[in-house]
Amino acid sequence: MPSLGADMEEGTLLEWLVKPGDTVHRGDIVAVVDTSKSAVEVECFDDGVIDALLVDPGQVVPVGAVLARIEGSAAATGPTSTGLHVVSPVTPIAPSPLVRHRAHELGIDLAAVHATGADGVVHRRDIEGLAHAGPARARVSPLARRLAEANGVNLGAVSGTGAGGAIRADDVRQAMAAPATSQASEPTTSGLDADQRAIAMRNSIAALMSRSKREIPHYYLSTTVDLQRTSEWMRERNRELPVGERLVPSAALLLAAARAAREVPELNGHWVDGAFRPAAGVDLGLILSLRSGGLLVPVLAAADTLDVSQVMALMRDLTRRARAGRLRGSELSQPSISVSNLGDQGVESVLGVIYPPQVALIGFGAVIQRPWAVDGLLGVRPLVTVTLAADHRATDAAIGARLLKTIDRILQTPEET
Amino acid sequence: MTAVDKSHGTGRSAAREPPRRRASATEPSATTPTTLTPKPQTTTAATGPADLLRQMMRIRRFEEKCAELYSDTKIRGFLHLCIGEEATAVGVMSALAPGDAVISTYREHGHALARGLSMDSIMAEMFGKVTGCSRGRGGSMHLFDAEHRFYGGNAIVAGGLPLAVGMALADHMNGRANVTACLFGDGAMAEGEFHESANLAALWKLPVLFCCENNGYAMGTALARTHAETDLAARAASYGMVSWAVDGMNVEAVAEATKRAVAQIRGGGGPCFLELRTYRFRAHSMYDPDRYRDKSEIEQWKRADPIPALTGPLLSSGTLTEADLRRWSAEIDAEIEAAITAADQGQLEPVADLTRFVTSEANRTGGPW
Amino acid sequence: MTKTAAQSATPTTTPTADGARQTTYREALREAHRDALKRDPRVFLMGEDVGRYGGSFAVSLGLLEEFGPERIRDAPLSESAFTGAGIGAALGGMRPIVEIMTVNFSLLALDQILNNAATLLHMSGGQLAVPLVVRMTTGAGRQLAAQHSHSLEGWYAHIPGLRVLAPATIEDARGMLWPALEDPDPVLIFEHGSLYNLAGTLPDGAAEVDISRAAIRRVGSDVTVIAYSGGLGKALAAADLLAADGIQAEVIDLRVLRPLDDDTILGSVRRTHRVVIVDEGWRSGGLSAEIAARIAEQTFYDLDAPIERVCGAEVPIPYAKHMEEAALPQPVDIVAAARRAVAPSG
Amino acid sequence: MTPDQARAMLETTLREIVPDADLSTLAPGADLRSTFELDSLDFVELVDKLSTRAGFRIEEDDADGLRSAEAVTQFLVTRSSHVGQQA
Repeated sequence: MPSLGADMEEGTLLEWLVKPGDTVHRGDIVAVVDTSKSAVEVECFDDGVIDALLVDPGQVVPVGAVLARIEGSAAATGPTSTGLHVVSPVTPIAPSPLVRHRAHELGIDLAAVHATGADGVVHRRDIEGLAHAGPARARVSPLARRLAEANGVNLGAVSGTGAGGAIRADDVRQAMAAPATSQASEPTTSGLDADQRAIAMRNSIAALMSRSKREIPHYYLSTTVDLQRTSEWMRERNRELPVGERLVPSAALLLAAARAAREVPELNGHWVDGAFRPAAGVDLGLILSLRSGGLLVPVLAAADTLDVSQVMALMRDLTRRARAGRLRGSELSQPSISVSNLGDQGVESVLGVIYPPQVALIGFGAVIQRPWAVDGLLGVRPLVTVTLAADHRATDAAIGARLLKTIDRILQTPEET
Repeated sequence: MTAVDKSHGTGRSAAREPPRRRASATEPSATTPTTLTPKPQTTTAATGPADLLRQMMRIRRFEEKCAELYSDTKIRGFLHLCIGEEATAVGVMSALAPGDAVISTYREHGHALARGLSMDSIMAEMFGKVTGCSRGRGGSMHLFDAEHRFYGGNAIVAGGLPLAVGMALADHMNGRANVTACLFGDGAMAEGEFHESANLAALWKLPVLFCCENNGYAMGTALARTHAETDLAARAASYGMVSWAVDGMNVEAVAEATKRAVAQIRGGGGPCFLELRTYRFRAHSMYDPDRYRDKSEIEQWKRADPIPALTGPLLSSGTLTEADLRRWSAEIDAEIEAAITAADQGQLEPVADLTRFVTSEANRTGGPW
Repeated sequence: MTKTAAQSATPTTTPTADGARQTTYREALREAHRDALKRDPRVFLMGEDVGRYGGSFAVSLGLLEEFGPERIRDAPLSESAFTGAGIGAALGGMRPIVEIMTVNFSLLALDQILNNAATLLHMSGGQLAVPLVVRMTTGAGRQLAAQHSHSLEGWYAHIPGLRVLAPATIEDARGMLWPALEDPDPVLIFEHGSLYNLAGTLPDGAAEVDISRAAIRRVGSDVTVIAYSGGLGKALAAADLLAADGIQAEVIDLRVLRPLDDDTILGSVRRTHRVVIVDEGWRSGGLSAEIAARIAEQTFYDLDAPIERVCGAEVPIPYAKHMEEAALPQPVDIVAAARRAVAPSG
Repeated sequence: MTPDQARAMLETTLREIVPDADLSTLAPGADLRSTFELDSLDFVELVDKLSTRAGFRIEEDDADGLRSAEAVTQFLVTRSSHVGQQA
C-alpha cells in the first residue's frame, strides 16, 4: 500500500485493474486505492506476471502492506514481495498528457528522462530542462529524499532553500509540518460505503477549514475585470482550434492567476513556523467541487510557465480524472496558491477560505454580460469579479491589491499569454 | 688493497669463469687487522662432508622437481631455483646454531631446506596450501618459519638486510650470543640498503653475518655491467668489517669460512662479510629465457658443479659407496614424493581468513578495512 | 576487538597524582618517552640526532643523559637501515621507537615500512608480528618549503597492517606512545611540526589514551567538522567563528588515521547531516577522499548537503609566508565550507 | 437528420457526460447547463461530441445558442439538412 500523504496510515483497495496471470510492465496502472482523500491509481514498477492479488477490493490495509505478488520481476527479492510494495509515492507515474505532448514535440524519449518528483513522475520541467541543457534532476539532498519518502512528502511540492534551490531536510520537515490540503474523494462504485466516505470527506474539510478560520486572519479584496479583450482573443483562437480543444474563459483566468502569483511572490508560498516561505514556482491548486459534494484540489505544477492551451489541456484532464476518482498522488501535492472558480455555478464572487499553509486564495465568479463604462461610454461587456482572500500575517492589503491589479492587466493583454 | 681471492670475477669482462678447485676458504680481508680464532661450535647441523653432500643432493633433487611441478602448473607465481648454488646454502647453514637467525632472499628453497624447514611445509607453501610454512600466503619467495628462526624470503632486493641488523641489535642489547645471517645476491650490493646496513652493523658492531651469494648476475645483467668495482669483498671491507671471498662452489670451503666468521662474530668482533662466488645453472626464474649468457659459460661452470665435485673424492676415499648414493637418492625421491602427496592433500586456507593477520588478532576489527 | 587503554594489561607506573599542570606538546612527548623507557627495558629510541643533539625537535632532549647511548641511539642518515633495524629489533623481542626526523625523509624508508613492517605478519601466515613504533614530524606552516612541508600521513593510512596516529592535543602527545608500544603491530605516530610549542594543561593522571577512537572535541548540531593533527586547532577556531553566526559545529579529532573510527565519524554526520573534512594533505586520492567516500558509502541518506573538503592546495608548498598560508587550510576556509553546507542559498 | 434522431443523439451524448442523468423528465426548453450542472468544460465536451456525431463542425457562435434540448435538436436538424444539400 503506497503512502500518498504524510498523514496516511492505511488505504482501501478499491479496484484491481489486473488479475493473476496478467503480464504487467513497469508503469502499468494495476489498481485503484482510496486514501480517504481521493481515489488514487497505483502503478507497478516491475515487469513480470501477476502471481497473486493479496488484498481484496474494499479491504483496508496499512501503508507498506504488500498488495500483490509479481513473479519474474527483476527485483532481487524474487517473487515474494515486490511490485506494489511501496511505502511512499515513488510509484512511477505516467507522465501527464501535456508532458507526453511536449516530449513528442521536442523529440524526447520519455523513458530516458530523469523524473524530478519523488514519485518518479516526469514533469514538464524535466522535459524542457532536457531540451535546453541536457538531463536535469531535482537537487534534493539524500537526507531530504529519505525523509520525504519515509513521510510521504511529495518533493515536487517542496520548495528548496539550499544552494541552487536544492531541497534540504528542513524544507521537507516544513512541508511535513504543514497539513495536506483537504482533498476529499468522491464515492466510487467499488466496494465502499458511500456514506462513510462522505462523512470522512466532510470531517476532513471541516477540520481544515476550521483551522484556517481559527488560525488565519483573512482579509478580502475584490475587483471587477473586463474580459472583453480576452473573450475576443479566445473566440479568434477557437475558430482555428478543433472543437474538442476550444478554450474556455476559465483557462485564461487560471493562467492569469498563476502569472500574477509569480509577479507577486509574497502571496505564493506557505506560512510555516511563524514565517512566510515563498515557493520556488507556482503550483496552482485548482479547487474542484465534486457533483456529489466535497472538494478536490489537483495541482497544475509550474502553472506560470504554461501557455493557455496547455492550461486548458491540463485543466480538462485533471478535472475529468478528478471526477472519475483517478487522480494520482503527485497531482494532489501541496499547491503554492489556490484558485476557486465558481463561475460555472453562477456565483458572482467568491470570498474563499484559505487552505493552510497557503497564504492566498483567488476566486473567480461567473462571467456576466453587464453594462460597463469604457472611455466615458456605456456598453455591455463580459465582466468577472475577481476576489482575493489573503493571510494578513503574511501580507497586507497593498500586496493583495497588487495581485488583483496584475490579474487585470494580464487579462487585458491576452495575446501575451 | 685486500687479499681476497682473485681467482674469478674480478675482471671487467661480463663472462665469468669457474674457480680453480681449492680446498679452503680464501684469506680474510679487512681494513682493520683481524684475528681468526676458531672456537668450538655449538651448531647441531651436520657438518661432515657426507652430510653436506647429501643435503646438496636433496636440494638439487627438490629444485629439479619444482621445475617439473611448475611446468605441471602445481607451482605458480615466481619460481627462482638455486641449482648450482647448493654449496652456499648447505655450507652456510651447516655453521649456524639453532639460536641464530636467518634472513634470506627470494631464491631461498635451498636455504630453508638446509636450515631445517620440513620439505612438506615448503612444498605445501608452493602449492598454496594452508599447511605451508606461511599458510600458502607467501609462495616460493616467502618461506617463513619462526620456530627455525628463518625470517623469510624477501622479494625486495636487499630489503631483508636492515631487518638482519635490527635482529642482531636485539640480540646485542639482550646480551644473547646469537648471530643473524643474511643472505643476498650480488645485485643487492648495488642497493643503498646494503650500504646503509653494512655501515650500521659495523658501526654498532652487531652480530650480523653478511653472506653475498655472488652468482655473477643481477637477474640478467652481469656484475661488471652494474658495478664499477666487482670485488665485492673488498667493497664490504671498506665498511670496517672482516670480509672474505670464498669459492662458493665448494661446500666445505663455504662451511669452513662461515664457521670462522661466526666464531669471529660471536666473539664480539662485529659483523663479517662473505662473498660466496657461485653460479646458477638454470635461468633466473621460470620466466627467464636466459639470453644474456653463453651456453659455453654455463657448461664451463657446470664442470665445477659442487655435487660431483664432492662425490668423487668421497667415493674414491671410501667414505661413501655407490650404494650409499643410490640409497640417498631413493630416500630423497621418497621424501619429495611424500611432500608432493602431502601438499596435494593439504587444505586451502579458508577465504574467510583472508583478512586474518593483517593485524594481530588483538587488533582485528572484523571490518572491511 | 580493538585495544583500548582501559583494557591495557600493564598498569601505569607513573604517578597519577602529579595533578593537572601546564606543559607543552613537546614536553608531553618527552615525558611519554621517559615513562616508556622506565616502564619497559625493551623500549629504546633510535633515529637521527635523537641523542647528543637532543632530537631535531628537542623531544628527546636529556634522555641520552638519563638512559644512555644504548637506549637513546643516534643513527646515521640511513632511514631505510635504521627503520628496518627497528623492524628487526621488534622481531627480536624489543620495543623500538624509531624517530624519523620528518615525513619526507620517511620516503627513504618506505620500502621497510610497507614491505616489511606492514606485511610480514600477513605474509608469514601470522608468525611474525612487528611491535614497532615509528614517530615522525609532518605538516607545513613553518616556511620550510616544498621538501619539508608534506602531509603524507594519508599515504600511510592507505596501508593495511599499520596503525596511524596523529596526536593533536597535549593529552594525546602524552598518552599515545605507551599504548602504541603495547600494540603488537606497527604504529606510526605523526607529530605536526606546528604543535611542539603548543602549551596547555595536562589533566591529572593523563598517561594513556585510547588509540582506537576519534574524539569529539566540540559538540555541535549543525555541521560536523572532521580534522586531525595540525588541522584540529584551525577547525576549533572555525567553530568559534561559526558559533558567532549561530552555527553549531561539531569538531571531530580523528586521532587515529588508520583504522578510521567510522562509528564516531558516521555517528556525528548522522546527527548533523552536514560535514566538512579538513586535511592539510592534498585532496586528490587523499585521506579526505577516503573519509568522504566512507560517509557517502555508509550514511549517504543522512546527508543534507554535499560533503565539503578543505584541503591543502595541490602544489608543492612554497616558502614565502603568504604563499604558504594560501596553500594551507585556514579557519576562514573551514568557516566558508561550513556555511556552504549549512546555510540556505542566499 | 430527423428531430427524433437529433434528440436521440443529444441524449446519447449527455449520458456519456453525465452517466446518471435522468433524461425522461428533461423538458424541451429546460436549460441544459443548469439541469445537469454542466460546467464550461463539460459543455465544450458536449459540443465536441455532438460535432463528431453529426459530422460537421459546430462553431462557437452557434454553440452559445445550444442552451436547451429544443435548441440543440433544431440546430442539428437544420445544419444537417444544409450539409446534406451541399453534399
